Amino acid sequence: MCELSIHESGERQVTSEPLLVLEHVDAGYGNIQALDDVSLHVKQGELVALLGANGAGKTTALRVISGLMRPRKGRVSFQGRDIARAGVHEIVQMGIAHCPEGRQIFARLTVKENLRMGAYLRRDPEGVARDLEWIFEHFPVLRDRLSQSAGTLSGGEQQMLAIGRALMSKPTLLLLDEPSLGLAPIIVDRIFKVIAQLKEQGKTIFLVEQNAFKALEIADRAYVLESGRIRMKGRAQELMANEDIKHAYLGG
Amino acid sequence: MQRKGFERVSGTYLLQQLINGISLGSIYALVAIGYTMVYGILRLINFAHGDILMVGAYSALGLAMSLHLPFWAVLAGSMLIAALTGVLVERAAFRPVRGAPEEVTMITSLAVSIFLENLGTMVLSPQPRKFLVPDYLLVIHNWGGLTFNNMTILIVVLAVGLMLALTLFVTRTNLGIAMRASSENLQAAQLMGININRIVATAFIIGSGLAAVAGVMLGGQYGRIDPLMGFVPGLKAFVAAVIGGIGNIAGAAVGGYVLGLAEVLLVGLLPPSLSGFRDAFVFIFLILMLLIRPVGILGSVERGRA
Amino acid sequence: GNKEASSSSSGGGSQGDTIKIGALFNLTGDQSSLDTPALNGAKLAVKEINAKGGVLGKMIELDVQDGKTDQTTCTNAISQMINVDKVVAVTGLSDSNYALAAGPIAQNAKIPFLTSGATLPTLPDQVGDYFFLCPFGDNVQAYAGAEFAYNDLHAKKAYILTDKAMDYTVTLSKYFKERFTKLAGPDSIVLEDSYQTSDVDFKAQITRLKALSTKPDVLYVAADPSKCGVIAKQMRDAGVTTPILGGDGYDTPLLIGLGGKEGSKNVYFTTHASMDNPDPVVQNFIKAYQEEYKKDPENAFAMLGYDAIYLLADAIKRANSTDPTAIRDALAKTTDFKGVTGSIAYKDGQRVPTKSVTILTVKDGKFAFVKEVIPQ
Amino acid sequence: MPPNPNSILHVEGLTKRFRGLTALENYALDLEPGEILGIIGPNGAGKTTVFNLLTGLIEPSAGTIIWKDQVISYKSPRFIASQGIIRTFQNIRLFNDLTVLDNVMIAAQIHKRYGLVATLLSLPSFVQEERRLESWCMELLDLMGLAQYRSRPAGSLPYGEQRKLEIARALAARPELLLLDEPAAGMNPSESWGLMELIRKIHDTFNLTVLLIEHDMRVVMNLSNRLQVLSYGKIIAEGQPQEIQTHPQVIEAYLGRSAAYV
Amino acid sequence: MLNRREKTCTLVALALVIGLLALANSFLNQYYLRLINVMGINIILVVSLNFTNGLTGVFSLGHPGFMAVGAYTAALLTIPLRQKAFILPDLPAWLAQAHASFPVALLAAGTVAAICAFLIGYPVLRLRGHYLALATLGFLVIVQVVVTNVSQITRGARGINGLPPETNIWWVYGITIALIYLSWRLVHSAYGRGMMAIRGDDLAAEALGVNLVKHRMLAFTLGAFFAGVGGALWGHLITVVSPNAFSFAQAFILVVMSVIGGMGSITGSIIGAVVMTLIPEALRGLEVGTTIAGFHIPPLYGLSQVIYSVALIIVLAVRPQGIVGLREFSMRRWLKN
Ligand SMILES: Nc1ncnc2c1ncn2[C@@H]1O[C@H](COP(=O)(O)OP(=O)(O)OP(=O)(O)O)[C@@H](O)[C@H]1O
Ligand SMILES: Nc1ncnc2c1ncn2[C@@H]1O[C@H](COP(=O)(O)OP(=O)(O)OP(=O)(O)O)[C@@H](O)[C@H]1O
Ligand SMILES: [Mg+2]
Ligand SMILES: [Mg+2]
Repeated sequence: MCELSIHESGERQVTSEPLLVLEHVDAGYGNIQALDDVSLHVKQGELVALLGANGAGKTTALRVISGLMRPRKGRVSFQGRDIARAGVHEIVQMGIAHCPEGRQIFARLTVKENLRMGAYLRRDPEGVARDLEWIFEHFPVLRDRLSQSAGTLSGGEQQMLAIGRALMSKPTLLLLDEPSLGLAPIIVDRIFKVIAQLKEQGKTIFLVEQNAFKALEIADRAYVLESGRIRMKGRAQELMANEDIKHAYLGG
Repeated sequence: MQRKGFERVSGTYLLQQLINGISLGSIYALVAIGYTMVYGILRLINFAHGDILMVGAYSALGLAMSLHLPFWAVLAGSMLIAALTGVLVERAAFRPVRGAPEEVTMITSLAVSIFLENLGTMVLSPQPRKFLVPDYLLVIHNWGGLTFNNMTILIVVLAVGLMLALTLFVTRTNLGIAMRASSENLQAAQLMGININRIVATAFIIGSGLAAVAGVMLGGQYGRIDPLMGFVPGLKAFVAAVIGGIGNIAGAAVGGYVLGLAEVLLVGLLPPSLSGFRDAFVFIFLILMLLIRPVGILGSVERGRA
Repeated sequence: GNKEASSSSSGGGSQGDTIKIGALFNLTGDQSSLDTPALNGAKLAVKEINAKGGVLGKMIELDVQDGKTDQTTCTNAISQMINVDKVVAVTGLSDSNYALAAGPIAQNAKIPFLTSGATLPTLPDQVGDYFFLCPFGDNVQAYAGAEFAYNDLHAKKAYILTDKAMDYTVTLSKYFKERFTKLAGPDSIVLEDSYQTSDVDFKAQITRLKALSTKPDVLYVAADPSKCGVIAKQMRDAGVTTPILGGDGYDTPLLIGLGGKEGSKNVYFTTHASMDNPDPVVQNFIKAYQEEYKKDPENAFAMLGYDAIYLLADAIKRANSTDPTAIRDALAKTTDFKGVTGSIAYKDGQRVPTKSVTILTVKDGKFAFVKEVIPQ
Repeated sequence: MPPNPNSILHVEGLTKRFRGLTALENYALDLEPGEILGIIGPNGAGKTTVFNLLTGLIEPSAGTIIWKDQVISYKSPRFIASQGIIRTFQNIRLFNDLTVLDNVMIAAQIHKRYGLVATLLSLPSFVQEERRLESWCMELLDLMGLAQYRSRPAGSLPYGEQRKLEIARALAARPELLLLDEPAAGMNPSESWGLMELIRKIHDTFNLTVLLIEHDMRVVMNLSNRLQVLSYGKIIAEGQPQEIQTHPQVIEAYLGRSAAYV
Repeated sequence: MLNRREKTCTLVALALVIGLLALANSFLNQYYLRLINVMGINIILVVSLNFTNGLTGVFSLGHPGFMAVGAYTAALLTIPLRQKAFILPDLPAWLAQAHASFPVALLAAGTVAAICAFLIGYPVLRLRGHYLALATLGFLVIVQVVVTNVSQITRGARGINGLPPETNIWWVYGITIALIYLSWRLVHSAYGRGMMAIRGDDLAAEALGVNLVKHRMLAFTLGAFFAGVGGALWGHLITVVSPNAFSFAQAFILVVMSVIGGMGSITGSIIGAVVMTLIPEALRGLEVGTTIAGFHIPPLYGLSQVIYSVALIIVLAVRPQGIVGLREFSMRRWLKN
């Protein structure tokens, strides 16, 4: 298995430096308050999960981070720089890749062009080629459909493409919004395996997931969002053992 | 017995009409491409596109009269000014309504069109101006009864050339693919690090540039330009772009040629007593075509997957 | 405001020291290239008249409204002039479609309407006894054209090209055909073809013209100013050298020099006046216009707008009253008003003037006088 | 194959090709009244295509669909809906601008009993029928726990509630056969558990026959009487949930390791 | 459904409107009356356009085509027979003899327009989005071409003039109120909801048993009926009908009114029509009144359109959903305050 060129060391190291910090963030749509005084952080090399029921505001949190939405209040900083007012493309340039909810692949572009767009900002063809190989190895179906237009892929194939596309930008921080949504169990497994692997290789990941059990299995830490507020936070294993969590999110 | 005006529907006659249709179609195609490109990215039915064409034509006239530049420089200069106007208009009028429903952006474009036309009338006077192209463009060729001038050749060559260049651009270059990506999903494109404003500006630059070319060609064909000259070509561009499959660049070109040929051939082939009904026949033909292909000639099915 | 209903013509808008005349022109939209010069002419006339002390000791005030090339706006505007601004007479418009919408409102209010530029000869009959034409009717100029083609160009066969969507062009062609077939015989029209106002390209029609087996000796192309030059140019570009004949729509500098040196060769048209006419009325007008607007009169409509105001002023003077009905009656009795566009007389209760028609051609990049005719 | 005498839906030889791709090949199905049949299979196997074909949204390349002795292949979606076959969509397709109640009313009015004249004149028949429809729709919203949203635009509901609204809307059309396309997608395990019970409840209450596409194994295995497994457009296995769970081909193509976690 | 209090209020409001119209009719001068009539006709046109463009999401540019059909139909029925024989000598005998009172002519105008809509709607309404818009634009062009060329019936480009000036406040506002009532009824019924469902997602609507063709046809034909009536009213206000009045530009004026008010809302349509009738008319005064107190500001014709367009751009940027958006005026909400 070849290595992803995205990470520099290949050794996983969680630093104490927070890479991403949200402080007292409020955000919403019209008169719906989707995030209410949310503070959280992700450290370099960590895999942090954000859990929560439908409509808790998880997607909104990711949208605020990647600049798709402006917070009404509060601070969002990445590598120490305030990004709450930066443009989306500037944020991407700083090293945040957002794999959005509902895939959002470019349906009329081919699979290959979709992946090429993932690497839009990159100027290292060799690195790009290497990462492409890595992606094909993990999602072989994409190689088979390289010149097919992405819109004709099935839901699961599209999800793989979306993740692959996000990885192509060689991000410092990867935001994943429900990557297992609508996927066959075998693919869900594969995707979680890939996420775990990315984590092992030192990638920093902020994962939004409904599949709380699986997410907690691979995460270092997690936050639980409820109606736009952080209800709980802590180490993944601790949360997994928590009775409330078990009851509310693990169906136990 | 043959009817009047129909005495010689000969091969030459048909061929000549075909040439006429292609030359008219080339102009429509040029306008339609710019039009469809902006549509593709912003879902913006830009009825001000025709007025950009007018700006291009007046810039060319201004450049030719004040600076006495050679024709190619005039053409390039007018493309530049039109592109600048396009970008300005986008910034001032279209960006604030980006993401609004299509009817709203369309009305905005209509407002821009009213603005440009009336500003043009106020500043440039409603009087048409003479628009002359160099004599070498007017040299007439006569090949076995077929007549056409250098202008016709230039129009066709420019239209086809620019179209090919554009096709290469949107399929081969990063910026071009980014453009198509943006045309599909602005939000996802932003997440790729694509600077949407730059993409939109590029679309307006290219679209407006092409419109300027069409404006100069139209002026040359026509010998005159006026502040309202853009309205009709703008409308035809809409028709051509839709017929070809709205948002599809190759489709716009095809639509332009289909429209041009349909107009000319219908006049050429209908008996003169019916040629007044030409536009009705053109539209009946276009509607029939849509009934057979409800998404335009090269359009892809818009219906999302269930 | 004054809430009096408008149907009474009493009083009128000549409160105090001004006489208000409505000037309804389509200053924006498709018609603006005709109506703007017409308004310029009208304003020039008002300025001159006022400089000389006005009429009946009162200044003329022009109540200018833009009809925006839209029938609803035209009717709104004229209604405003009459009911709110209280004008005593109205002038303006160069197209009968708009005159037909605005005219009846003046007619109902019994305010005289003298159109400066609409040439449909049946207009006064269609609107009513308060409606007058300042220019000749299209029948007159089309007849003159047909006679000129037959007698002077020695044409035996004619080709007619018409914009079907414009009543001006349709009317011209209709009357041309009427007279020409009378002169040259029922089979003398080789082809009647048409185009659309929105067309930019006439090659299809030209190709068909060239394919005709019987060649015409004259091409009667009924076109408005925006199209005549283009059609002439495209015909010449395609190698058609047959004489082209047209109406007063050709009276625009745009006709000249199109399509290279050869373009406007052999083009003739009927119009209201010639700028070469040494008559001091004409020459003074041109000089005054140049001084006022720093350019030549754009087209014949400038002269017509100018004449219309003088004609109204003349009627007011003769009526010795600003009562609209009195003005109308005086206007109807005009027998010999000398204007830039010829002398105007309304004979036998007609409200279309009998006027001479000027025929011009293009020579050395300039309009050249050919002859002046009064058609039979 | 002779149609099963008990079956209300009989499908035979159903095939769909998209340009070069065969999305579904020779698909067959016999459904008995009251059954809950689960369809599972890898992404792109052709499951949604089955639904699209059954509801007339796309036309089959070959094959027949018989619903209660009536051939419905090539019929319009509207006709099929009027025969009692109603679906939900994998990618939620609500009328986002309209209120929650209106969304449900639209489906309910398939059975309305007043005409244009009664509407325009507001005749008693119209007024009464409107009241009847509205109270029926409110009952459904109550059942699905959506009553509190009745006058909110559907688009402003959280994702999970939108999914429930889709089901409520489908129920309002009084289906006999309900097609659910991944109803639990995007729900966390405890939410999907709740949804599962809800589906069972409506199945019992309204006497429904259900076709269920779902990737959440807990939900399918618990709800379905019978399972079909599709892969690359073909049925690779069919049977009781327990059999399927241990079917080697299914594990290889679809379930993977997580079969164990159910 | 309205409760008793709301019903009373509606009746009071109606009486108030009628009273105001009566006052206007006897005290205002012809100019203002004309404006009020134009405004009412525009309300009819925009509210009827709202059936397709607003409620059903069928973007039609063909409205002026139906206006033309209605205007010509009514004109051919109302002009005095002698005048008709004079200006249209080549009419077929049955048409030459046909004569009708104004209300019958209005009904005929709407009916003929509706029949046209039915005939072309059948094939064309299967199209979607821009393709449908293009087809309806095509219809408009076809109507214009036919009207221009079939001159034995229409007098071609010259137009038919001398229509009896029958249009008055009572006809205009009687029909306006009837139309608003009908729309309101329709919106709050299965038909209206079906239309709005199609606007939202036609595929989902179909899968729920909503009859696409029927609802679109209903919206299209009903809209055309009132467009025809509106066209006839307009013709008998201006007293001349000619092909160039029913143009593409007219289609756009109507669409602007509908978008500015709020597409999909009856209230919005009314507000849009009122605002967009009055503003250009008010602005028209601006460019003319240029000699104030001896100061000579050169008149700038076109300025009013420039201001108008800039204002339009600003309004849309600030309120892209239009003045009222999708909302409707609600008696209930209003009574609460
Ligand atoms: N475009 C929108 N307009 C209005 N409200 C919205 C919009 N998008 C989301 N909301 C509301 O904001 C709140 C948070 O939504 P968000 O999508 O962030 O939730 P989520 O946690 O991602 O839920 P899910 O698990 O369903 O994806 C919800 O109440 C939702 O209804
Ligand atoms: N309109 C279409 N055009 C071309 N190919 C299509 C179309 N619709 C579906 N396909 C293809 O058909 C195959 C089956 O698709 P389908 O949507 O039925 O899969 P599915 O089983 O529902 O998958 P998932 O579980 O991911 O939703 C896929 O490979 C898809 O790419
Ligand atoms: Mg979410
Ligand atoms: Mg599916």
